[in-house]
Amino acid sequence: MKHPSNTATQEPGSGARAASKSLVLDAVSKRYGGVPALDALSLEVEPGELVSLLGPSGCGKTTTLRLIAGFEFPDQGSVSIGGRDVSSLPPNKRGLGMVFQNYSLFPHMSVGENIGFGPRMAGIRKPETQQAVRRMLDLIRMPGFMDRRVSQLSGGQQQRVALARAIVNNPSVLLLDEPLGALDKNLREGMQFEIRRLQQSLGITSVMVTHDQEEAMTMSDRVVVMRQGKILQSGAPREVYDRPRNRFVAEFLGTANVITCRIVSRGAQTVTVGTVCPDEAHGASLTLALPKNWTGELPRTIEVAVRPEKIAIDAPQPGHVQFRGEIVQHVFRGSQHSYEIEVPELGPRIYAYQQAFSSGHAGHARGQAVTISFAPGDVVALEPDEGHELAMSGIDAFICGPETVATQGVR
Amino acid sequence: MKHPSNTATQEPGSGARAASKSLVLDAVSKRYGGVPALDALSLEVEPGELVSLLGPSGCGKTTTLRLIAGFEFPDQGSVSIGGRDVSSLPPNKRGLGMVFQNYSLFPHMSVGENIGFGPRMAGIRKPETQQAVRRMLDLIRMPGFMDRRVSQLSGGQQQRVALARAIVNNPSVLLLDEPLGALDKNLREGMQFEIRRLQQSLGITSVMVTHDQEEAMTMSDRVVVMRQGKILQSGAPREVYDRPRNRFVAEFLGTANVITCRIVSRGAQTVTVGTVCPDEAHGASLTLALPKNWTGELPRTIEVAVRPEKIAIDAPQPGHVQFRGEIVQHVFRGSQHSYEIEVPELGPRIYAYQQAFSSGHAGHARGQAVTISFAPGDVVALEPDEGHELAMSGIDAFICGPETVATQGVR
Amino acid sequence: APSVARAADLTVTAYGGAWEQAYRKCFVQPFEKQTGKTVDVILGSPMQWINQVGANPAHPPIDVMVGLVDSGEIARERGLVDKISDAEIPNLKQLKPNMLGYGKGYGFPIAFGDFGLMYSKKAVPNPPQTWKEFVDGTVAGKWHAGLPGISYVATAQGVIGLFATVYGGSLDNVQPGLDQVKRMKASGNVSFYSEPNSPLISLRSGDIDIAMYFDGRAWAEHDANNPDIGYLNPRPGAVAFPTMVQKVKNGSPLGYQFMNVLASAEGQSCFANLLQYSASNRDVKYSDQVRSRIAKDDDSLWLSFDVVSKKTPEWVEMWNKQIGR
Amino acid sequence: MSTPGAITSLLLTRNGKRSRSMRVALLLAPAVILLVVFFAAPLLENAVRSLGLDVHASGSDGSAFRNYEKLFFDPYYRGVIVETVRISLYSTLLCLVIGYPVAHLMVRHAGRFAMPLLFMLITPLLTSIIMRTFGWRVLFARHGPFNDALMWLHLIDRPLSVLGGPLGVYIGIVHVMVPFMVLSIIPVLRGVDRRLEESARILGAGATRTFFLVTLPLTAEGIATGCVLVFMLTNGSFVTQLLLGDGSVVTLPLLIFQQFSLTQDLGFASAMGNVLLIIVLVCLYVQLRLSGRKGTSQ
Amino acid sequence: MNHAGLQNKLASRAGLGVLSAFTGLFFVALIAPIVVVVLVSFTPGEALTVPVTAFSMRWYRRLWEYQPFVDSLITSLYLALSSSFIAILVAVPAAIGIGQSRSRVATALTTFLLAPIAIPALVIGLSLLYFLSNIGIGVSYAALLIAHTVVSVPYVMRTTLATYRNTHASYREAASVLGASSWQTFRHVTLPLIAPGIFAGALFSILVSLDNLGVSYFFGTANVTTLPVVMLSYLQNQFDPAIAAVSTVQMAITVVLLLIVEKTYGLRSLTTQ
Ligand SMILES: Nc1ncnc2c1ncn2[C@@H]1O[C@H](COP(=O)(O)OP(=O)(O)OP(=O)(O)O)[C@@H](O)[C@H]1O
Ligand SMILES: Nc1ncnc2c1ncn2[C@@H]1O[C@H](COP(=O)(O)OP(=O)(O)OP(=O)(O)O)[C@@H](O)[C@H]1O
Ligand SMILES: NCCCCNCCCN
Ligand SMILES: [Mg+2]
Ligand SMILES: [Mg+2]
Repeated sequence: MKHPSNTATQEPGSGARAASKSLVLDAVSKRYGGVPALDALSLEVEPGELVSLLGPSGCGKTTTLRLIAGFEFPDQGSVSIGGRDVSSLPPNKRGLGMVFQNYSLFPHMSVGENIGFGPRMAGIRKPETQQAVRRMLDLIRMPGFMDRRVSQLSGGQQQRVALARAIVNNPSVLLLDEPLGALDKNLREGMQFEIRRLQQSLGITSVMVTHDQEEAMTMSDRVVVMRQGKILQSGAPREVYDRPRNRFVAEFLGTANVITCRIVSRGAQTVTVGTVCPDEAHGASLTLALPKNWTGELPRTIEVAVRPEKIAIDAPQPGHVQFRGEIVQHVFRGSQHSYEIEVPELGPRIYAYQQAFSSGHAGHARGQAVTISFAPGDVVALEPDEGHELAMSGIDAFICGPETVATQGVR
Repeated sequence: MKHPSNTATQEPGSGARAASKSLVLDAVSKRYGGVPALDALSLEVEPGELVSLLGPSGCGKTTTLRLIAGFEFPDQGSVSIGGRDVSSLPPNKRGLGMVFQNYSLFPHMSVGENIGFGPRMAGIRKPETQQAVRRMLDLIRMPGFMDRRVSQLSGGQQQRVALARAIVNNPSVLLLDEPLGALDKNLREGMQFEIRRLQQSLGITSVMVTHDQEEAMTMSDRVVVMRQGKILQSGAPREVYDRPRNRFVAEFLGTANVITCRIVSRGAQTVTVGTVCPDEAHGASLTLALPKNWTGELPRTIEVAVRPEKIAIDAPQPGHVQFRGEIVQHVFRGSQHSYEIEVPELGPRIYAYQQAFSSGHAGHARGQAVTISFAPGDVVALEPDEGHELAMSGIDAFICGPETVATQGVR
Repeated sequence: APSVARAADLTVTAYGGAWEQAYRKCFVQPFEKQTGKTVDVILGSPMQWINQVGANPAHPPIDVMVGLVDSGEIARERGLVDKISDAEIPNLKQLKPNMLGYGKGYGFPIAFGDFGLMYSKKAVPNPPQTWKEFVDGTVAGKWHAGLPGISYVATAQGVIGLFATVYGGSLDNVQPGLDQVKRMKASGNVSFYSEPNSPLISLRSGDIDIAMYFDGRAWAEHDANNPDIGYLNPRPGAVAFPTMVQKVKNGSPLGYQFMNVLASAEGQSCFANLLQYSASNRDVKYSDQVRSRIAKDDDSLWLSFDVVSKKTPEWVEMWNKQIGR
Repeated sequence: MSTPGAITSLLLTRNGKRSRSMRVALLLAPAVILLVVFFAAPLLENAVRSLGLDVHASGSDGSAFRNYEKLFFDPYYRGVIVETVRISLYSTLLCLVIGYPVAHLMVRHAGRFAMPLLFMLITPLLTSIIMRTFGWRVLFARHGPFNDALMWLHLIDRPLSVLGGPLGVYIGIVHVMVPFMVLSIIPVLRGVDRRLEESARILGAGATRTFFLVTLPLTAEGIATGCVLVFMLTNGSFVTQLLLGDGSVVTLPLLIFQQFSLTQDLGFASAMGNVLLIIVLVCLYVQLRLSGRKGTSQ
Repeated sequence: MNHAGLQNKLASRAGLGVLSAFTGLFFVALIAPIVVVVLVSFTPGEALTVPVTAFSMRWYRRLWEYQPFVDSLITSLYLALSSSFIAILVAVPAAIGIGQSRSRVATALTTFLLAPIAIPALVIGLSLLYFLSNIGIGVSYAALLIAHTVVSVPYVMRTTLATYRNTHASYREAASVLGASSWQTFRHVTLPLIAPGIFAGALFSILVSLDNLGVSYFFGTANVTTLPVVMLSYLQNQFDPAIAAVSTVQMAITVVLLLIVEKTYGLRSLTTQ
């Protein structure tokens, strides 16, 4: 069973490039009462791909989905599905599927009626609809639930019925707006698996919104990080995680130690930085790849990021930079230990994760002196952020030295 | 500033042991219309301790909190706070603080009036109340917010005001019912830190309910895993995580590879098991500590658990048991790689985590042949479960072989 | 138990508005001046008062009650009112005997209005001179007529009685009368009204051209708003509707003294001239204009209201069944 | 704590052993006692009176059940009962059909105009029925604004007589009742999750089918509330029928009024009052059953 | 961009246009008769005629001069306010009781407490007249008050119950954990939160009371008579714009009341069940 999007009739005037994509947003803009919600946003989704939209509240994720669905119409730009411009079609003419955070199952219909709603609207006759519903129930492994009332389902079951309802009509694109937001963690992880399995086996092009970064990375072929109606960075999860463009992306996708460094010199593709504040005398120096879009004059300082799990404790390797520090906090998080380390050469605090390899090992104690080290290749030079700050009230910011999102539990 | 619970008057009849505890639930039972919600549950909380209640939906977490708060009264058993039996006192006579999942800030009052409500009810005069409110606002780092309307606050700010309101009266016990459930992930992690900081610096005895296992482990001095109105296991997060009593606890607190093993022989404190199905001919054998409560006859098989992060891939160490397998799935989760490995000697699938040490390392590829190994000390023998199953519909169960909760994203 | 704290020495009842003001001016104030007693006036409607008395027969909240003949009959039958005679009310001797007879010894009328035809002089230049002409003209569509509906308190029974009498029936056989009402209704040229102001509005707006209506109020409307209005009593006469007064049983004996004022020539002269109704006292002096307008005793049709009162439930049912829907 | 404080705390306290039902009983007591004494008891007395056993009323001759015999076996009165229910039913449906779109617009599109509209909505409740009737008479007069406008537009060539018949009655009833309908639907409609409608849209339902298959069923609760209210209120009213129907519409309350004002047959009036009560109770019961069934299944 | 998108927008606009036109027409029809009454009250002439060509306060002066109008208007307002106040006293606890109850009996009682609006006012009035007279209350202000309170209870009960059910129990629980006694919880938390519902119900009951002829009909005394009774009696013999003027004054008073409620509590609650 393959998604049918590529077989859709192609209209004259839509570019050949668009035809090979399942979904193309071409510079769409949307304002609400003068306030921009989306700002010339362009996005292309390959057939069968699952793309996740990530970003802080209000950045336009839901608006993007609603434009694709046809609940809103773009002020500028166009939306094409399967090479066909659908900008002016109402939602019921676009052949999509959608799952909402609260599932939005029709409370006055049974499970079977919910799943059968789409075929019924499409004018499919009753016996065939019944058959399709039964096939879907098998697919989501709830074969006996045809006549159950929606209110008699658990959260996870509701979620699966919502999914079945969304895909029963073989939609060309499946939209998911925080589909798992209402589930608790254990169930949520099970459902991530379930959705991904169905999405892949049926090859449905999908766009998903989620608040959970790990969920986005786990499930998606591609993550798109948005802010204020624009796309900041888009790419495979690992690529975006390992090479965040700027501090915002680095901190939004996981935890990052962001260190402000003095710029020592600049090469063609590289920049050499000193790891301590310019007003101090010592510290290591590193040569890093310049951020891609880096143009113009060099500033006095630059921010670099190192992920906590890239930092080794008391296990220096050749070629790695090393610093001495002291453990100030240790939190056990199950599969990992999380340490907060004071490293004078870098500034007050550095976060480091260590896999909880052995239940026999107690972890490093508070107050213990340690050597931390990381590979220069794991340090990423960040583009300066255009004046935006992650809204993290209550967390002190240092002008110079590492700043980390306080995603750590503390003992 | 220390919590005042130990200075409370002690009533005759309550044991001396209870007096040294901040909170004691003594065999409390509660039924709703004949259906038991709590079943002779006993719990003791030390002064200044933060205890988290964990468990599946409907296991009685909220009921426990409501009994402590005095919203419900136990059918049997008693509740003591600071050594004083409060079982029959109404909530307003118990001197507690409470934070609700939806904050429940009074919508018709300003931030200042919300925080000042407790002191006002206690008959504190206006100037002192004002002062206390201001102190609280400083504590939660929202100094200018006195006259703000509650509706003008963000979720995180509401959460902090709710916390301030709950602790302004120096409660002897602070109750938190999913205090962070309504926040999104980034904010949630920031608030975990904030709550823990306040709780520790003020030394407030606290009982928290959360659905998020990692949150419970990160924030708590002790986690209590409940099921069906009973406590299954209670202890420091690491202790419960590393030494889960049974399969339910193992799987509820993180991911576990649960392997059914044949029992080969039994010692005084130990049991020797074979790691393959009894009907197969080969496999390793291990000698493990017997579960504490293990009494009576030996069954034919026993379940053992190994955590995914304890399993090394292609890095055997002396003394570890080794198996050959093949990578069937690889998921990048940010700070960790997660692998699904087919290990014929153990059964179809084993999950293993590997820290994403270096962005240069691509991880093990699908199809790659690997050797997995783990220390015998990291294998835990589990008590047989009393007929309970984790409700994980949609996940196939194998009679023999490893079974894991499908908490893995899948590519 | 004493149910009402009486503020005044005597409590009487009245219709509101101009009626009340005339009543106070012509009867209440002279009485108060004469006796030095105080009088309270309750505004409302007869059935309200009858039930208020009926609910508290031992301690009635009212001493003297006004009403219509049929409501007066009900009060009498329920035993709520006292017998009267010229011993307590000397002025009864001045009342016209036929009118005094209406009270059956339990009250008397102070004035009566005729229920004739009010019409637009423009729309109906040649108004019908007999009831039969009226009926035929209505059926023929010469005009659009307003008739009181059964629910218009006070007059419906009179209308039934009138047409029964005119068309050869009697109070015991009203079917011939009802048949004529049915006939008119079937022509589609009739609107039934349920409260006394709608014919005035309808006449002004042209929705009707002619209506069965009270003489006094027709003239009042003519003088105040609508000079186009004409009024006449068709032959063989318009039904007279007297306003009855009765002394409530167990009410204050002062009531007799008040009723004596009600029966007086001076009081009734004042009242009849203000409201343009015909009075019951034979010595009443009318102004010239009023005299020319009010009914002569012999162009009025006097129905036996004691019979009417007994027949009312039956008639109401007949009307409801035959004309109501 | 003041005395009212003490009393209230007695009533409201969640103290240990005092059961919830005890507290509920105490809270309900004043209202229930008030209505038992001053509503149920007088009506019961009324019911007795309607059986002709009473001493106050006149005309209580004949069999005790004479009044009910007449009401249930005389085809005319049976017809009136049917007419009463029919008027209430049609008025309710009219209010629904007219009120629903209004509620829809107020909830979904009115924005800051919602409050002024709400004010306008309750204006019919602010004036007395007599004056409202006068207003209608002026507006619908043969040469009134309504007919003039239609004539001017050449939609009609002879004035329509709108009032004085069933049409007038329906206009009058809908005028006062529709606010109750709208005010009952608004909160429920406001509570409808828009995403349910969007789900239907994306599953291929057009705007119309979305409305009928999703929005309408989801507002059933508000519709039921509004309908019961309008039905009950209409069922008990007569002044509009009297003043705007000019005798063309006869309902039980109107006959009751006749008994008061013309015949003083209070026994018959009471009997009709009881029949009305029964009709209303049956309707309430049906509604409770319907919503109750939904309640248990949710 | 997309011409068709515009078309589609226009199509949905057209739907909205039809709906708006319908609603506009609805509101015009709704207030038209009332506007007529207000206009007529300012006529300088004797008759209630439309169109009104000149403006005069004549009939408002007449109002002032005809004592029964003023007296009965005051009585009616006083009665409406005091009966809804008493209704609040009994109906609010009842609503809270029902709101807290999980039993069927309470549900049945809800029906009972709503019943008075289903019985013709005349029936209630007459039944109460005989009943009250039997127990010695007779015709009096007390009787009027009782009768109007009986009819007010359902309105207050219904809106209060709805608001109470909409306010989360955790507010009350939060207050009691913070040391508030039951009374303090009620006074500082429950009451402010359900106040809009109480006011909405009270407002309905006041409006209904002001125009409730049937219930008032039997209880008027010389000193205590309500406006509808006086108006009806007045209309039997006289029909002049004073009637329109008194209606307008009554309306103005209620509108002012409404505005006060709106300013103090907001009328959103009117739309809350
Ligand atoms: N119907 C609307 N009217 C006015 N503004 C709106 C509307 N819908 C969205 N917005 C605004 O547009 C911006 C983008 O909103 P959107 O809902 O797309 O954000 P989001 O990324 O989905 O946020 P969240 O994570 O909170 O769901 C926000 O500033 C929001 O306030
Ligand atoms: N007021 C009540 N009436 C009847 N049953 C109740 C009530 N409150 C709780 N229960 C039942 O008692 C059991 C325990 O409920 P409780 O709310 O304590 O669970 P929980 O652990 O807090 O669950 P969750 O994680 O879903 O919040 C459940 O079976 C629940 O259905
Ligand atoms: N006394 C003359 C008759 C008065 C008629 N008035 C009409 C009142 C109708 N209830
Ligand atoms: Mg969103
Ligand atoms: Mg809970």
